[in-house]
Parts: sequence; structure tokens; C-alpha cells
Amino acid sequence: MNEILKANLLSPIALAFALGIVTKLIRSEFSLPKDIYTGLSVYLLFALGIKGGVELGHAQFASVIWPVGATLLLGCITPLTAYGTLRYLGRFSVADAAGIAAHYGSVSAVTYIAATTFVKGMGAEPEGFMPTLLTLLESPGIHIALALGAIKTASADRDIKHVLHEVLTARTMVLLVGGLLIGFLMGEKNWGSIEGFFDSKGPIFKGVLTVFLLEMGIVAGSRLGDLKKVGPFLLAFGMLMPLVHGALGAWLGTLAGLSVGGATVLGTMAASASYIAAPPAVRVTLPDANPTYYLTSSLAITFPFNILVGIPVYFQVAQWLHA
Amino acid sequence: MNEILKANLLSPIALAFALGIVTKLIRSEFSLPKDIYTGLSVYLLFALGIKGGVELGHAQFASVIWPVGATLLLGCITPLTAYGTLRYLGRFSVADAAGIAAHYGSVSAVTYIAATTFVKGMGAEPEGFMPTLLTLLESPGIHIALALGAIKTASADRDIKHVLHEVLTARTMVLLVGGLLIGFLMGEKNWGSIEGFFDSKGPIFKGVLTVFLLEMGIVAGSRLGDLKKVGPFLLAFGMLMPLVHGALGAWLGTLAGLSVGGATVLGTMAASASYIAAPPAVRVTLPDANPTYYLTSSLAITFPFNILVGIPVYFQVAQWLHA
Amino acid sequence: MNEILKANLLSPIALAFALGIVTKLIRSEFSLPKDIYTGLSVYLLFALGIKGGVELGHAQFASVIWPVGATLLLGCITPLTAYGTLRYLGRFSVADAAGIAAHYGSVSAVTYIAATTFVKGMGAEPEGFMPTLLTLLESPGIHIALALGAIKTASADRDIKHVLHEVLTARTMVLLVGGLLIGFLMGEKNWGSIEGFFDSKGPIFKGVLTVFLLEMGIVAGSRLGDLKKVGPFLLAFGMLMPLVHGALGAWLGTLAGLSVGGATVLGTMAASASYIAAPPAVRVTLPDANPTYYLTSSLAITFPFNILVGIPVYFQVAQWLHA
Amino acid sequence: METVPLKLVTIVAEPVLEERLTGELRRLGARGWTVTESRGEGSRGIRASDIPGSGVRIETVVSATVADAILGHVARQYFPRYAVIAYVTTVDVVRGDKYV
Amino acid sequence: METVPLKLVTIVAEPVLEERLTGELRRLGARGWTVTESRGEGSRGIRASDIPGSGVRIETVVSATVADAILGHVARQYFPRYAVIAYVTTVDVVRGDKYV
Amino acid sequence: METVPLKLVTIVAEPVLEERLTGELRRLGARGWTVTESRGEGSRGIRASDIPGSGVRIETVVSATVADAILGHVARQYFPRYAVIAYVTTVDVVRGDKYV
Ligand SMILES: Nc1ncnc2c1ncn2[C@@H]1O[C@H](COP(=O)(O)O)[C@@H](O)[C@H]1O
Ligand SMILES: Nc1ncnc2c1ncn2[C@@H]1O[C@H](COP(=O)(O)O)[C@@H](O)[C@H]1O
Ligand SMILES: Nc1ncnc2c1ncn2[C@@H]1O[C@H](COP(=O)(O)O)[C@@H](O)[C@H]1O
Ligand code: NA
Ligand code: NA
Ligand code: NA
Repeated sequence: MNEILKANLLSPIALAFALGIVTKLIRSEFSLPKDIYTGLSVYLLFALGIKGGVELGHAQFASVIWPVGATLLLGCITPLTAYGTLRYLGRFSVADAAGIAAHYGSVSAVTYIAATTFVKGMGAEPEGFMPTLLTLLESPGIHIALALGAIKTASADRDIKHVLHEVLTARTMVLLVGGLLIGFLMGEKNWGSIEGFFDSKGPIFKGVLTVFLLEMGIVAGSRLGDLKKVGPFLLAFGMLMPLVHGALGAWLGTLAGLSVGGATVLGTMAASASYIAAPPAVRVTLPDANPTYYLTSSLAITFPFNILVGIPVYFQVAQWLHA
Repeated sequence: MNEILKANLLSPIALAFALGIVTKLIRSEFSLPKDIYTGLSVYLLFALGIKGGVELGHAQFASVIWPVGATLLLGCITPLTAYGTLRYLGRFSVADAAGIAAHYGSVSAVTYIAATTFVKGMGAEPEGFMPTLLTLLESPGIHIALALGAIKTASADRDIKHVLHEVLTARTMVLLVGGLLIGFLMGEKNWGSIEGFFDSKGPIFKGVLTVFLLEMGIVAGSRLGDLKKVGPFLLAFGMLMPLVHGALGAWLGTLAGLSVGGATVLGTMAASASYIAAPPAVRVTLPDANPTYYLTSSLAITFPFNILVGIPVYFQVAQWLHA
Repeated sequence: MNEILKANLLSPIALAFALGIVTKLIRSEFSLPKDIYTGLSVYLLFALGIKGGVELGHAQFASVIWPVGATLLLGCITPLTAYGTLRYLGRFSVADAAGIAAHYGSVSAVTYIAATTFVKGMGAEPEGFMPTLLTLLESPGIHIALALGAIKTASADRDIKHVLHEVLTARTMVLLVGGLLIGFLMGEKNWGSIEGFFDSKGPIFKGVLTVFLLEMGIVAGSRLGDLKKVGPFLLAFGMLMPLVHGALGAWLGTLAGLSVGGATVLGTMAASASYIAAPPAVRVTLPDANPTYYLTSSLAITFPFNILVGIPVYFQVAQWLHA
Repeated sequence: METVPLKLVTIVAEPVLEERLTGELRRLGARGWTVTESRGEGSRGIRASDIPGSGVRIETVVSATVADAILGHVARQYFPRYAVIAYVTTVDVVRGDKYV
Repeated sequence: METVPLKLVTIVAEPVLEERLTGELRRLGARGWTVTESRGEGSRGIRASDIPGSGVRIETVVSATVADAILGHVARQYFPRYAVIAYVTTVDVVRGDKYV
Repeated sequence: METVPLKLVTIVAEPVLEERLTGELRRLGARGWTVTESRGEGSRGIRASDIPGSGVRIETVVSATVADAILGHVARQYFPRYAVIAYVTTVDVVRGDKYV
């Protein structure tokens, strides 16, 4: 375990992320321009999708169907476990509980990528169709949590349809789903001509990912100051909830027949919290939910926790389950 | 023919372009940040120029002179054919006819790049000096059309000199001509040290091109709504005019001694319509020309038509002419 | 000598820089978007730091200590020589002299990179720990010159602490120092996985550097108009001061046991003038210093001089000193 | 140069509200608007900057009655729960009749 | 703090017109201007956004007479055929004498 | 819609001054501000554009007395040696009491 943890902490992406946090701690004003940040994320997501599409071509239906089921199940369970914990144990308002749950019911693509890179480094190649699962886990959780909040509060002052459409057509979805289709359609020969650029095992992808995590560290670091404001419960929630969801995901993944690598990645997806698709959706649907709560917990607590500690743990768990 | 068409439609760039259009059709708000879009185009144009300059070093004068003549001839003919068709067949106002003609008299660098990538994929390597021809075809058409419009309308309320200067010193020209010089001067050894980054046959160039065409698809897609506004004539014009210009270009290119690949690319240049250099020039010189007309026809009709259908057709034509 | 000069002038980065200047001379409006410019510089600095960190792992303390001393010494001497020359020979006001001295006492990372690329091309591999020296030379000069100016003028209307903090936590420092740590910690195996992206000898790094210098040329070119305003003294200063500092740096570097490559790079650092960290620091600390003076001399005179002529000269000097 | 005195309404709000607000402006009678990106701080400062992009500054030239309707709408709909500021001033507009 | 009452002229126009407009402002007597990028919609809304970049918002502090000249020029030169809006208001300017 | 008449102070300055200015606005009594990026020219035009980024346009809605204090401060502290322009106008603010 210690070996694995150490290996992870000394990986370029973990170190870059740590550097980003330090950058904020020393009160530096440095950060990546917003457009560059967007550009890099477009590259990462698109590469992910295309590669996934190419490999999806090799997968047979039978092997995909169960993991798909497990993923959708996670999409329905995680927002509810999160909501229940926050509302009844944490005594959060309906709006706050639903708002935060929407984040934990969805997924962080960057955390997913970090997990994929990690397990590959550990020699546990995940199934090729994992990106497909990522796209499936993105939105259900947000929808369920928002619906929950909208029903329980009169305050959902905007037709939720519009919001769901925005989530479904957001950057992440377009690039992942679109990339999957492109990769699936173009075939091996074409893939060969662009593999050197998009391959998620190649140096360009890993290099861009490193730079991207530097910025993620800065973003997360700029929220550390809010940790005081969110109180001890949310602090604990931000680390324990991922462990629960991560173990659950790894377990369901294993049951569904995923390899150690695949189960680890699915676990990480379940454990991760969205901080791109969820925030604006929650902001407009549940204006009474305090953004400081959901942004700090997903960005400043759960994201770093997963990147630095969680992923190796879920990997360990997946190994036990497969033993 | 079908084989070729299919091969083209399943190429990463065609698929990425299609994805971009779909992105708009599902009313997604996703698009590449403007600065990233600019950055990618700078890379593509600069790489094109440098590579062209390196290969220009190998070409001997004799082989270049005729193609140059053919290109300049196309630069003078295409704006006139376009103007005549629009003014007398289409009954467009002088300003509108001249404004649109300025676009079809010039060239779309991205379409050029797509054509080059396509013929290379087909094993028909185009001449190394093609980028030189691209730079020659960029501005004459715009100048001629604008002059035409300025003369025939009193409304050219700005000294045309200034506008022409802007066209001649625009991004495309600086990067292509400048790149040509750099590539020409630095020599093989230096080229070797940066080839891995700038080579237009390499994965980085093709990968960037794929991302760029995704955005082009989004831009084109955002204009589809205007198709209704432009009427059936312009719709037909946007597809038939390229076929005429494309065949003409391929024919003149063949006469000038270009290979199948070279003739295809020259044909594509003639068939393409500018949507970067031309619009602002037309806007300030011919304010009475309706932007919806020239932007929609060049971006939403002719560009997709060439990328998806035109290029393979011009290739086919070039093959016939060489048979 | 001529051979070396020619080789340098025909290098992609020198040619790209020249193209940038020409771009301005023909009054083109083209320039790289500010965010792209920032993104590229982040990549270059980060790559530099990481690579430096990896190689720092191989260096033994003894070999580093003397060069470090030489660097710090240069950091203290150069701002004073610059200040003295400007104040007493050039008769500049205290504010102006101190403001300009702050720029020449610090270092231009791009010039450093150009020097590194140049000597490597010449087969004179510099020591792996050079990036470490770069970070050491960045701030002392600025601090000393500003302190000088602040003491000698009542006008330092801002607590200098704050300014120094900004310099110490600026982009360049974060990326270089942070990169060094990351490279140092992650070890060979991890480096192998991202070397293809970050390696400063690879095509990506050199390609990005070429594009970056194109923009630098545009920035410098846009200041050429101010050359008239700064007068003959500053014009001469901008070329002679670097020669003095460059020779001094190469000499101290040689004494400290650096190789020809290392001494050349250290000389170039000493000869270069900062135009990123220094300007804002000077602007807020010494508002009476005329920005036209310090920006024009560092950007439009010294930077081009070093890129086109200086570096080969310092290399020559270093060779003599080692002969 | 004869001009028409009209109201210039300025609203600074969270970016997530832009699309919604401009749509509502139209419905309330505005003939157009100009948006500029902004950042800022206020009483709930943190809020505004919570959602990346921090702020949009929407200006619209309208008649006095439309201005009143817009301000009222903003006050009711957004003030209680969003980071918003809204104010109005009088401007003399060229071809002002176009905007009423 | 004593200030000078002057006119603040605001012009929102298509980006292609920026260079031209600022040049003309100088000629008409403006001592300076501030430009911010903008986007927007109007009666000819589509036009403005047709050319990428969509809009520039130009502000200039000038004397009443210069303001009048500028508005007149914009009305004659650009209103008929470009996407433009222009309005003026009175502001109290620090060291206002500098701008007249 | 009842509103409160307040002062809208606009300051256009060099970017290097932003952090400093906003801090001082707070100290002088402003409850918030809105910043937009800008570029421009003026008497010392070249200066403003010397430091990349060229300009920031800071707006703050404050009471008359605070406005006066701010303008005075800017005039003393920055006018002599920085590229700055500052002016004030009256605006009717929704829930204006919030900002005084
Ligand atoms: N007094 C003020 N002057 C100018 N802008 C303000 C002021 N107060 C708030 N704002 C703007 O309105 C946004 C929301 O403010 P608030 O709702 O007070 O947090 C802030 O981000 C600022 O951009
Ligand atoms: N009523 C309005 N209020 C504020 N800005 C407007 C208004 N009408 C038009 N504009 C701006 O002026 C530009 C051109 O408007 P138009 O000429 O009406 O298409 C638009 O893109 C807007 O930025
Ligand atoms: N008359 C003016 N109207 C509007 N903005 C101005 C004016 N004069 C100067 N400015 C702005 O204030 C900045 C500094 O002006 P100055 O201090 O005169 O160089 C310029 O960059 C402009 O953005
Ligand atoms: Na989750
Ligand atoms: Na053409
Ligand atoms: Na130096």
C-alpha cells in the first residue's frame, strides 16, 4: 500500500497538482489563462473520447452490458447516499444537501483521467470502453439531485428542462460522446495517423495532463481559505463519502466483470465529484444552495483527496476484491 | 468515386467537422475559446509555410513558373465569374454580388490544408511549392471584386488602399509568406530539429487540424439557421460555383504541369471561398453588402461542401484530366 | 566567428524573431493572442524547470556551489554597473537609472532558452543545473536596483515588501523553481513518460520556442518606433552593457568551473535584461521612471541584440577563456 | 445634433444569469443590449466570483417605463438570491426613437 | 474635490470600425478614449455579431461642443449602414480641464 | 420601482494599479466595485499601453461623500504620475441603501 501511495505521490501529475496548491499558499498571482485551461481540457476530453471510440470497436456487446448497468446504478445511488448523509446526518438545508449531492452524484473527468493514467502505470490496463461509462455517469446524478431539490423546495425558479439540456450538451459530453463516435467510425488506419497526438498513453497527453493539474492545483488552492467556512462535517464528508462511493464502485465494477484496472477507474468515477457541469446547473436551479459549500467540498477537499490518496486506495480495494 | 468519398467522410477531420455541426444542431453552447482558435490557426498556417519553404528549396524555377501563372489567372477569373453569376443570373445588388465575389475570388486556407491532407492520404503527393501558390491566390480576387464594387457603387466610403494593405498584411499572409522564407532560409539541418513539430504529415499537425475542424464545424453550424434567409439561388451557387471553379483550377493546374495531387489542391483552392480575410475587408468597403449573404454562403454552404464532397470530386477530375 | 554568427542568424528562432519584427515594419496588425503567448511561456518555463530538476538529481553539491556563488555575485554587480553607467555617464535621473538598472540586473528567460538551444546546437552541452542558476539571478538585481531608487528618491510611494513578494512569486519563479522540484522528485522513470513533451532538446520544445519568438519579434518590433525617443546614449547602452555583462558572466562562470556551454549561458543571463518581472515592479515602485526608457532598451534593443548577435559572441568569449 | 433622452439601465450579475436576463429584457421591452465581461466584489462578493467568469455587465438603453419594469423585475427576481447590482441613469441617444 | 462637468460619449459599434472611429474622434477634438470589448444585440443585431468579435464599446470624455460634433458625425457616417449605438451623458471629471 | 440616487465613480487606470486601487476604495468606504478590462489612449496614452494589458476600468457605486473622498485620493495619489482618468455621475440604484 505504502509503495503504491508513494508511487502516486511522486507522479508528475500529483506533484504538479501539489505545486499548484503551493502556488496559492505563497499567495502568488500566477494562474493559467482561462482560455488555455479550456483549450487543454478540450484536448484531454477529446483525446479520451477518440481513443475510447477506437477501442470500443474491439469490445463485444456482452462484455459492455453489465458494466453499463453497474455505472447507471451508481449514477442513481450516489446522489441519494450523498443527499441522505448531508440532510439527515449533516443537518444541511434541502437546497444545500441537494446542491452538494448533485456534485457527488456526477463525475470529475480529470479525476477519471488521473485514475486511468495511474492504473496503466501499475500495469493494470482498464477496459477500452471505460470512457463510455464516464459519459453515462456524468448526468444522471445531477438530474436526480436537482429534481430532489426542486421538488422539496418551492424555490426552483427555472424550468429544470433547460438546465438538464445544458448539462447534456455541455463541453464534456460533446467531446466525450463525439470523440467516441469519431474514434469508432474512423477505424484503425486513420487512428494511426493521429495516434501520436491523441494517444492517452503518449507523452503529449501526459504532458498536457501535467500542466492541467498544475492549474487544477491553483484552482483548488484558491479555495483552501474557505475550508474554515464549511465546517468539520463537510470536511469529513469530502473524504469519507468518496471512500464509500469508491469502494461501492469498485465492488459493483468487479461484480460486473471489470478487471482490476477497470474496477479501480469505475470506483474512482463514483468517488469523484463534478466541479464543471454541476456548479452552474445547481446555481441556477437551487439559488438558495450556498456555492461555498458545494464548490469547496468538491474542489478543495474531494478532488485533492482522490488525486493524492483516493485512487491508490480504490486500486488496493479492487485488488482485494479480485483476490 | 464512392470509395474515395467514403474514405474522405470517415477521415478524422471530416468527422470532427461533422461533430461540430451536430454540436450546434443540439443547441450546445460549447465552442473553442476565440484565442485558442486563433492559436491553432497560427500553428497550422506557420507549419504550412515553413514546410513549403523547405520544399521550395528543392524546386527549380522552370517547374514553378507555369503553375504560378495558372494561379494568378485563377485569381483574376474566379471573382469575375462569381460576380457575373450573382449579378446577372442571381439579380443580386452590385454591393452584394461584389461582396460575395470577393469571398469566392480568394481562398480558404483550411480547405487547402484539408485537400493537401486528403491527396497525401490518397498517395498523390502534391508539389512542394503549393503553399506558395496559396499565398498568390489569397488577395487578387478580393482586390478585384472590391474594386468592381467600389467603382459601380458610390458607397465605397473608405480609401480602398487601406483595406488592401490590411488584406496583404493579415495573419494568413504573414504566416504563410513568412513561414516560406524561414523554411527556405534555415535549410535541412535546422528543419530536422523542428520537423517533429511542424511537419504537415505528422500526428501533431493532423491532430491540431482535427481539433480545428471541430471548431470550424461549430462556426459553420451556427450559421445554418441563416440558410433560410439566403434563398435558393445562393444555396445552389454555394455548391455549383465551387464545382465550376474546382474543375477550372484542376484543368489549368494540369495544363501547367502539376501532378494529380497538385492539380487537385489548386482546384480546391479555386473552389474554396475565403471567410477570414474577405469579410472584414468587404464590411468596411461595401457596407451595403449584406453580411448574412457572404458569410452564410462561404461558411455554411461552400466550406462544408468542399470538405465533405468537393475535394474528392476535384481529385477525381484531376485523375481524369491526367488519364 | 562569422560561421557561428551565420549559423545563429539562420536558426529557426532567430528567423522567426526577425519575421516578427518585419511583421511590425509592414504595419501588420497580426499578433499572437495574449493568452496564447502566456500559455506558450508557461510551457517553456515549466519544461525548462522540470528538465533542470531531473538533471539536478545527477549533479553533486561540489560542482554546483561555485557556479551558484558566481551567479549571486553577478546578481549584485550587474544592477550597480548598470545604475552607475546610466546615472553618471548617461546623466539619467535617479528614478530612470534605477528603473533601467532593475531590468539589466535581472534576466530574460527567453534569452536564456535561446542561448541554451544555441550552445547545444554547437555541441557544447551546458551543465544540467543551469536552470537553477537562472532562478537565482531573477530577483536580486531587481531588489537591489529598486532599493537604490527608493532610498535615493522620496517617491517610492509603495511598501517595497509587497513588490518584492510579487517578483518572488511571479510566473517565472513558480514555474522554474516548481519545475525544478517536480523534476528532482519524480525520478527517471516518470521523466521518461513525459520526456517526449517537455524535453528542451525535442521538436515540440523547439517548435513552441519558434512560435514564441515570432511573437517576441512582434512585441519588440512594436517598440522600434520609440527608439528615436530614447536617444543615442540608451541605444549604445542597450548593446554595450550586455557585452560587458556577458563577458563578465562568461569569465566568472569559467572561473567557477563551468564548461564552455555553461559559461556561455551564464554570460547570456548576465547580459540579458528582464522585460516580464521588472516592468510592473518598477512601474509601481518608481512611478517617476519613464517606462519608454526601460521597456524600449530591454525589449527593442538588448533582447534583439542578444538573440541575433550577443549569444554567439559570448560563446566565442567562453571558448577563448577555456582555450 | 438632436438626441432623445432615454434611460440607460446597467445590470451587473453572475454569468449564469446572462442568457436568462437578456431574454427577459426583450420580453420587458428592450430593443437591444450590450454585454461586457467583468469581475468584481460586493457584499456577497464571494458569490459572484464563485462561478468562474465572475460577472457580466449588461447595459440597455430603454424608455423610462421599460427601465422601471426591468429594475422592478431584477429587484424581485434576482436580488434576494443572486449577486446582482442594478442602476439607471439618463442618457441622450442618437436616433433615440429607434430604442423605444 | 472640485471637478469639471464634461460630456461622456459612448459609442458601441462593429469591431471593424474601431480604428476608423478612434482616428475620427481625435480629429473631432477628443483627447483620449477608452475601449472595452463587448457583445450584444439590437435591431440589426445579427449584423454586429456577424463579424467575429461582435462589438467594441468606445467611451470618450469631451467638451459639449466636441460631443455634439462626434454624435453628428456618427449619425451621418455610420448609422445608416452599420450596427452602431451612440449616446451621451454628463459626468464630473477630475482635472477635467485636461480633456477639453 | 423606488430607487436611491447615488454616485457612480469610474476610474480608468494602468493595470498595475488595480489591486492597490480596489484596496483603497474599500478603505475609503466603497462596498463593492466592478472591473472591466480596457485599452485606450490619452495625453500620456503611450504610458497606459506600455505595461501589457493597457487598462482597467473600475466602477463603484457609492455615497456622495465617499465619491468625493475617492476622487480626491485619486487626484492626489495617482494623477501626477500615472495614466489615470476619473469621473463621477449620478445613478438611481435598486436597493441603493445596500451600498452606502
Ligand atoms: N458598490 C458597488 N459598485 C459597483 N459594483 C458593485 C458594487 N457592489 C457590487 N457590485 C457588483 O455587483 C456584483 C455582485 O455584488 P453583490 O451582490 O453585492 O455581491 C459584484 O461582483 C460587483 O461586480
Ligand atoms: N437598446 C440598446 N441598448 C444597449 N445597447 C444596444 C441597444 N441597441 C443596440 N445596442 C448595441 O449596439 C449594437 C448595434 O445595434 P443595432 O445597430 O441596433 O444592431 C448591438 O450589438 C448592441 O451592442
Ligand atoms: N478623454 C478621455 N476619454 C476617455 N478615456 C480617456 C480619456 N483620456 C484618457 N482616457 C483613458 O485614461 C487612460 C490614461 O489616460 P492618460 O493619463 O491621459 O494617458 C487612457 O489609456 C484611456 O483609457
Ligand atoms: Na461521483
Ligand atoms: Na476561390
Ligand atoms: Na542581466
